[in-house]
Amino acid sequence: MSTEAGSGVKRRDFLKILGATGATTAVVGCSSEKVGKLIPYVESPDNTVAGVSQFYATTCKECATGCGVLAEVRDGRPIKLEGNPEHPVNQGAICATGMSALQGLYNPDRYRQPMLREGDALTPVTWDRALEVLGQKLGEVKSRGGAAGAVFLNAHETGSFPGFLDQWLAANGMPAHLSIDTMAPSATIATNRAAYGAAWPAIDFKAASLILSFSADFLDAWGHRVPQQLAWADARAQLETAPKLVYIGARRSLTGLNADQWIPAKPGSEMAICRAILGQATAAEAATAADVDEGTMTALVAAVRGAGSQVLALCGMTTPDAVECGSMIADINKQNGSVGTTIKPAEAHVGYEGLASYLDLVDAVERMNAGAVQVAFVRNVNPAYSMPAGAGFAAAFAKVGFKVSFSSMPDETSELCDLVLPDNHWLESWGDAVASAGQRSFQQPALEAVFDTRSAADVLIAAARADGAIAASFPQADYRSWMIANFAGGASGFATALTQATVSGSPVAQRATRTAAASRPSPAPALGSGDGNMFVVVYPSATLGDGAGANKPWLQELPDPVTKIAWQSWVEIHPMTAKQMGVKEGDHLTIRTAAGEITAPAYIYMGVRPDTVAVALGQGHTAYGRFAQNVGVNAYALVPNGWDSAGNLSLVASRGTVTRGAEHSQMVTTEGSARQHGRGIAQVMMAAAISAPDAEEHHHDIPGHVSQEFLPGLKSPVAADAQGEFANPLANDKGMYNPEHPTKAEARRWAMTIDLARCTGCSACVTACYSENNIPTVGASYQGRALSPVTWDERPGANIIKGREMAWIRLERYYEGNTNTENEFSPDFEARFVPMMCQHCGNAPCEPVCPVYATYHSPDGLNVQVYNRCVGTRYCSNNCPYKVRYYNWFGYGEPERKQYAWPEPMHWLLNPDVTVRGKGVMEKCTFCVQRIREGENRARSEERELRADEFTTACAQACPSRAIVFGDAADENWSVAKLAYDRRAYHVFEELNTYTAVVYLKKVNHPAPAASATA
Amino acid sequence: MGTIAQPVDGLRRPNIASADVQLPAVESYEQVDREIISTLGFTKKWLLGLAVAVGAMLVGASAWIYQIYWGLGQAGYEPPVMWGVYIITFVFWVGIGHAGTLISAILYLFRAGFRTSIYRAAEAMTVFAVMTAGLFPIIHIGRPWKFFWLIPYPNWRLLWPNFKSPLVWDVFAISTYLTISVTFLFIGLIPDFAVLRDRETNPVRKRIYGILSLGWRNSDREWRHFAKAYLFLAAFSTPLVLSVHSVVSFDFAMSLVPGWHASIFPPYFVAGAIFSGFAMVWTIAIPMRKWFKLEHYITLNHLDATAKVVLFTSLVVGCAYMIEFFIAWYSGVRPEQEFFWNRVFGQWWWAAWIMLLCNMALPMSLWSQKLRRNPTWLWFLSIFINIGMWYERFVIVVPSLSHEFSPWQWGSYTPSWIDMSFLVGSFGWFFMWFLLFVKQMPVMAIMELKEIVVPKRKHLHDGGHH
Amino acid sequence: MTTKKKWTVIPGFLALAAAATVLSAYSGASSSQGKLVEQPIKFIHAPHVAKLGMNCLYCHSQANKAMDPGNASVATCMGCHTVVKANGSEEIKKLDKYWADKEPIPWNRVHKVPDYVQFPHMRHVNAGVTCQSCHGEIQNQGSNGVIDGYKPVEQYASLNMGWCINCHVQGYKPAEGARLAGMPDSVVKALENEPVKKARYDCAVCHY
Amino acid sequence: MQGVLGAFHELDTTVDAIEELKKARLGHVTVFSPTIRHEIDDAIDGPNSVVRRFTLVGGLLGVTFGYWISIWTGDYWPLVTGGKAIASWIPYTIIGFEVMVLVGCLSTVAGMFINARIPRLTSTVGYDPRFSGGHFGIFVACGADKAPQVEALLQKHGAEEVRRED
Repeated sequence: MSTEAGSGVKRRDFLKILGATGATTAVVGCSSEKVGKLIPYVESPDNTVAGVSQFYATTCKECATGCGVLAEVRDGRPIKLEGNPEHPVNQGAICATGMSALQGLYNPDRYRQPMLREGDALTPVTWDRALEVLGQKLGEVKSRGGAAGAVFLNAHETGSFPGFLDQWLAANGMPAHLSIDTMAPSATIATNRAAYGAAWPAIDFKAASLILSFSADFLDAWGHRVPQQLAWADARAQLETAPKLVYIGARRSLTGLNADQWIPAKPGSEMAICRAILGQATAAEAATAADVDEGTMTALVAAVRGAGSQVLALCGMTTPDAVECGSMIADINKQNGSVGTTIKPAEAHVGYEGLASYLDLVDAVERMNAGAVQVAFVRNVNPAYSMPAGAGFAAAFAKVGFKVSFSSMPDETSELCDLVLPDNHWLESWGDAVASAGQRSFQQPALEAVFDTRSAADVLIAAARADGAIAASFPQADYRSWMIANFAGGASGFATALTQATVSGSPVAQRATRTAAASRPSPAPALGSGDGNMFVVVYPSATLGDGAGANKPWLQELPDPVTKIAWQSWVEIHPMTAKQMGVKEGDHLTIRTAAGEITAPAYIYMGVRPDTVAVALGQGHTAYGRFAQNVGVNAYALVPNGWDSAGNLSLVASRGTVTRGAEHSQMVTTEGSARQHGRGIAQVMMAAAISAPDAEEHHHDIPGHVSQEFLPGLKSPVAADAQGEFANPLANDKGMYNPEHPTKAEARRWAMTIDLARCTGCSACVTACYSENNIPTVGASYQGRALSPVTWDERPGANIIKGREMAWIRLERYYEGNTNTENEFSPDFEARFVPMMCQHCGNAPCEPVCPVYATYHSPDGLNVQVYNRCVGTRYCSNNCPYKVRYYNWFGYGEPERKQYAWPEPMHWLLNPDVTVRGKGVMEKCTFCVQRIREGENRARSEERELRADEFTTACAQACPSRAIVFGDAADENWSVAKLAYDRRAYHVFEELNTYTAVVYLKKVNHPAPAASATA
Repeated sequence: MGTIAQPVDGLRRPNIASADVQLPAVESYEQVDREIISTLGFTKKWLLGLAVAVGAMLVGASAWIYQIYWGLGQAGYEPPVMWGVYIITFVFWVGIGHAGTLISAILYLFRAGFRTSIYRAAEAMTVFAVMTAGLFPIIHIGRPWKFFWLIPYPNWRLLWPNFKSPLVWDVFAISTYLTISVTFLFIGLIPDFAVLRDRETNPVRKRIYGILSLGWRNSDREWRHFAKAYLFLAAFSTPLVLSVHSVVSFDFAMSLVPGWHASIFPPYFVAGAIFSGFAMVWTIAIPMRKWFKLEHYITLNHLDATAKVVLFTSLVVGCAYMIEFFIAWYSGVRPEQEFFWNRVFGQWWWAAWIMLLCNMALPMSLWSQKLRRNPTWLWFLSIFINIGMWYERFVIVVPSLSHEFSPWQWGSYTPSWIDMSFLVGSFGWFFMWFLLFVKQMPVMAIMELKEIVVPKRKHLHDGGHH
Repeated sequence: MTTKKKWTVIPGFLALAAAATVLSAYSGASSSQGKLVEQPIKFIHAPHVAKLGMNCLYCHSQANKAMDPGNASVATCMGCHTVVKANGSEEIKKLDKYWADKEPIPWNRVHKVPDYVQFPHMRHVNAGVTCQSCHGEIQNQGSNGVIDGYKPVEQYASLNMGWCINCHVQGYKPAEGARLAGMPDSVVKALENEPVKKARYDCAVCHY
Repeated sequence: MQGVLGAFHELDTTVDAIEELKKARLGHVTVFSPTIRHEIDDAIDGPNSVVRRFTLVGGLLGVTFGYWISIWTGDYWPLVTGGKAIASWIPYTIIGFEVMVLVGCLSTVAGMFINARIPRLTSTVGYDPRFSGGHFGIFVACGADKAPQVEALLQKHGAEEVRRED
């Protein structure tokens, strides 16, 4: 071991960066003249080539879906998570939350070793000491007969661990654990069980022609997002025969914005609508109850009847009557005969099996409060944050004799515990998951533990083996051995299974059956009662969930797909209401319900009812690390401690008063203007026009010369034209721009198509890009600028307020229609999502203005940005009509700067193939040039040409809608070459003659399925 | 010439043609020497002024160190407004820097008599303004330590700048302009250095002036080549002056940003530059003529003549504003129309109206001869014009960038304290040089003043034939 | 006359200044070409390569398949040096110690391109560029032994961008590479008629 | 340099003296004046300045260099930007123009320096500090033989002072 090589690198780190490369992700401009170290292995591990990625198949544990992921591991550390293309659940797609798991893994605020409470504070201890304390306390509890009262709150998961945990608890004489998933749509699950006999029947969007979503946000956070989105996008890609979606709910969510029609029913009125559809009431009654247009309601009833078995009605409500309403929604499906067609109970997803209800948790809290709980365990569950204040968790928890946390982050709950035994991250652990019955996918560690943490399962085994009484039940030394011992194929079969996306089989241990809490009436007042003039809709955030994502800067920085707000809480309020109250965007609003109150800035949104305000969960942490703390407010404060008839927490449960506060905050938004101003950025065509080829000739209404020819657009930009007219007549040698040049680079034209008919605006591509391209997050409170020589802007998202976000790809969300929102409420507006990144123009306006050739056009059609040549004049950005160039205002990539975006050990997720940019240089989408080069290198090493669709960009790879296709447009074998000539294809700002390489396919609009005949 | 004896002062006078502005109160060569040289020499007030200027300059200098350490994020940039106060101030100072060479070169070619008294100060102002302006592109770039990459020089990377980039044109135009302005100033100073050398008693200063005078001895041979060289320098500088601000305007006009992409920019910028340059000449010359007791060198006739130039350029600039609006409307291009609406009646109305008021409305007062001959009014007007012209560049740079093609990326802009420190620093830097200049070198061209002073003659009737 | 001669100094000064600028620009002032780096073990290539004829890829085993050439693990060294002890050489004893301690050898890096340069070794090796084209006559390094006249590995090339580009634009001459690699004259002769191998000089080939 | 120096205070007498000296051909006449006076120029009737040739050559060299550097560097490492031609002569005109002005001006100055024989590092013969002030001077380079004649002529025209320089 070298004496100096360290420079602060601990031995653990050091071993991980063995291999010959050393850290290859330093910063532009720091050409180090110091002598670096070159440290080879002592013994080379098998199959490892330094500097070349290996991919480990594992299973994502960020939610209950159980997507297969591939961890890209470079020199011993995962640098990116990608969807496993062979996994049946997600087929290679992945969501933003899944990709951000890496930031949970490398989070600088994770517990770095066990912690033990001494006085008021948790202090670090060794594992030996921690296990000793655990054994001692467990012994005490058991000896006092307190085992039966123990409570174990475990984050809900599938696979073998829950069964293993119950075995362990049983061996200790403790009751089965509570499997908590606050994000699970529990009411839906309850009605599904009752109506279809399965917790989560498969949903077949393709088979449907009319979808009714009663607040079922299947594109936001409801259910199993990635497979749902894949299926939805495939169904919508049928264009003319695509299913139409009617969204019924008080707030238009991302799913609502993707709907063909929004029926803004009053919260709690859904049953009235169901009754009308089921023929139990008239449309007029429903319209009155729901406060919507009667004609619409009549049309809706007729449309549902007309669609027959192709109806798909989904319930996603969280109101106190959600279960009753859900069963009526199920009746719609049954009455139409669509069970088995669009809803397939036979192909159920089993991710939600075994969930504990909110009432179970309430019971546990009551027992704690009664002093009946001597020992409690929590693992990755955070009820101190994610339970309504009325439940009194914190006070009750304090009465528990000994509280053990297995959580890896210092969240609100583990901060209350006496002993913290930090669990490994799932990327550091063994495990498995079962998404659909009989399909088991494995989870294997992709790296050694980053910190001094241990897998909870291993700790439980160690604790059991230390206890003479039960040691015999745990013959295996660790959880992996236990899994192998219980695996049918034995050790060799297990090794093979690890390389596969899924194997057939079921969990090796089953959950213990647990008596659910007895049903009892909710103490909360009924919806619609109570004082207060506004309905308060609380919903889980599409990016942060109900708070678990808040410690990951990628998710904090990812703008909410609907409001485009990041690093902030907001209150959605209708423009009419805002006008009446004299509220401008950013003015603070205080919402007061019976349960509590919050104050957050107003976001004026025409997608909520005028009598409703909506707040997202997810922010307002008081612990949970530097990225989560002191950002926004916790909307659980508004939720009363109440439940529906199946014992599930009702988020949409109260009315409240909304008052305007004196303060004002600037919104941390990436939105400039939400209107296109007729500029043809997001274009649409009507579904009917697709089969009527001549109908849609006037696709542009932009002034200026418009060319519809794509051929020159894609093929012309470089050599031939550029060297033509005014070229130096002596320059016969066009160098690398000559198609005859030995490198043949000129023969290619990298291009991309984006199908807006598929895109839902979910923004997974954005996070994929952050992950692949080392894009710094800039919104953390420490990353602001100086407001004076002595004060700093410490607002979270301060840089984003200044428009300085760095997302190379962004989701522009434009509204169409409804221009008089301040004076009237109309649900008829349309949202169009456009992923916007560098268009790699053939005639790029950014290029000729650069004084130093830091940006230019490469022979294979890329608009190249050379970071180390850039001097930072920013002229290119000024001249970019698409505004897709991003500038390093601070040293986000420089570890010695305050604004460093990857505090240790977060920098381990940096992609070594991509230069980290220093301050003062411009950066932008590169079409993942590192992947192009890697593909070329691979092909060259294998002495072959590139194969069509051999690789793709990070955004296209992640996209759960399959909207993005990348490839060589000059080679007809690539998919993109066909798509670029689709009749829906267009270029953004074609009239500027930029000859972009990104081709958009127009969104396809359908007429409102339940259009009012009178309207 | 030489016989027109206009009274020195008086408010209402018959209009004097610019070419005929004379110095009736200056009677002999010795008087010129005496009075101009007497402006040199330190005074307490001057030291105080210098201290203020140096202090302001240090504010800017420390802001620069701070900004280089932290990054440009400390400035108020707010994408998509990627250019801000630095570029505005750059264009502002380049504009100021146009009056000097215009006066010394173009008016020389046009034989405008009123130029003689003011051209030295204006030329020095030009040099210092361009020196100030030249700093700003460096301040404004993200990696100022790589600035030399814009200069073509053989290097081991085998890399050259992109000569298609307007910024490289800028480098050439500004560096050429600075070089030529310094040369022009220095060439004009050579005979004056000889005067100072010959009048100076302090041996050290005498030695320094001796070196600076390059051994000039006023011989006929020297004068012959001097006159020719001066003529050609003037001939070259004339298109140079016009080209420099045209090139600066290309920074904007060559892009496709609505509000920038306009073919009227070169003449519009040149007129604006002359306009602002003359205003700055007033800002400097009006106090100077008073404090240095040079009212009989810079007479009201001089001010009147310059005021006419200001009035004319104000009309040109105003016309350009109107044409911009007209073309935006006439083009039918929606981004252009929406942008101009936003500029004048939307988000940026206040900046646009400051500009229109200061540059279009207030200078109309100069139709009145009374006001043209009122130094106090001219001085205040000059301040308004300076402000107005700074805002003109603000209106060009910021609103255009904030309201471009992609509505999703529309934004705003607020300068930060760092930006303002640089603005203050730039004035400090400029006045520091100017104050140092006025006490070391003659603020008026002694040799050229002597050209218009009627020389001593033995036989008076014999004068004036040439 | 002295007067006349003295002012001729000025153009002289100007010429000097110009020459200095050009020279400093071309000198590659920032290059560490010729740098000699001491190593924890005085490894010498000559006995391994020139004498025993070991292939470069024996130790730098990734050079033909990865960006990074790789370097021998201690185990690879010990593959031979368990047996080969070379009369109790001090250097081999050091190696033994590393192996016994299971510690990697912290070699000091000699050839390093900046972090914003992506240099794929395999592309060059597979294109037939000899190692010596960039690393000099590495096969003879340390031919004087480790005691007297020991010379550690030297940074042979400037590694300046111009140096890279020269080859990419002008092309690699196979005969020249072969000559540097110490191949027999007949081979060099035979290669002389081979066309030069040109590569892309697109910035984004190396900088991304 | 030997000669006779006369200092005058009036322009017309100086001009008369120059005219007569020229006719007399007593030696090379150098006139010093505080400023440019056409009367003196006319009297001397010297040759046209050759500075203009420096200007022309410098300007031509400059414009050539300006075009050449931009075309050559573009062609040396051809990188296409914005689909524009590698050798885009229209924008390169700006470079050509600026370099023309730069080199043209500098060579004009050089021409002036060379022809006017400045900078002079040695003290000047036949110069008097008054000549930068209010006096005109006439220096006639001549041997001791002709000096009295010159002195007489200068005094005749009203020179304030006449002295011999060795």
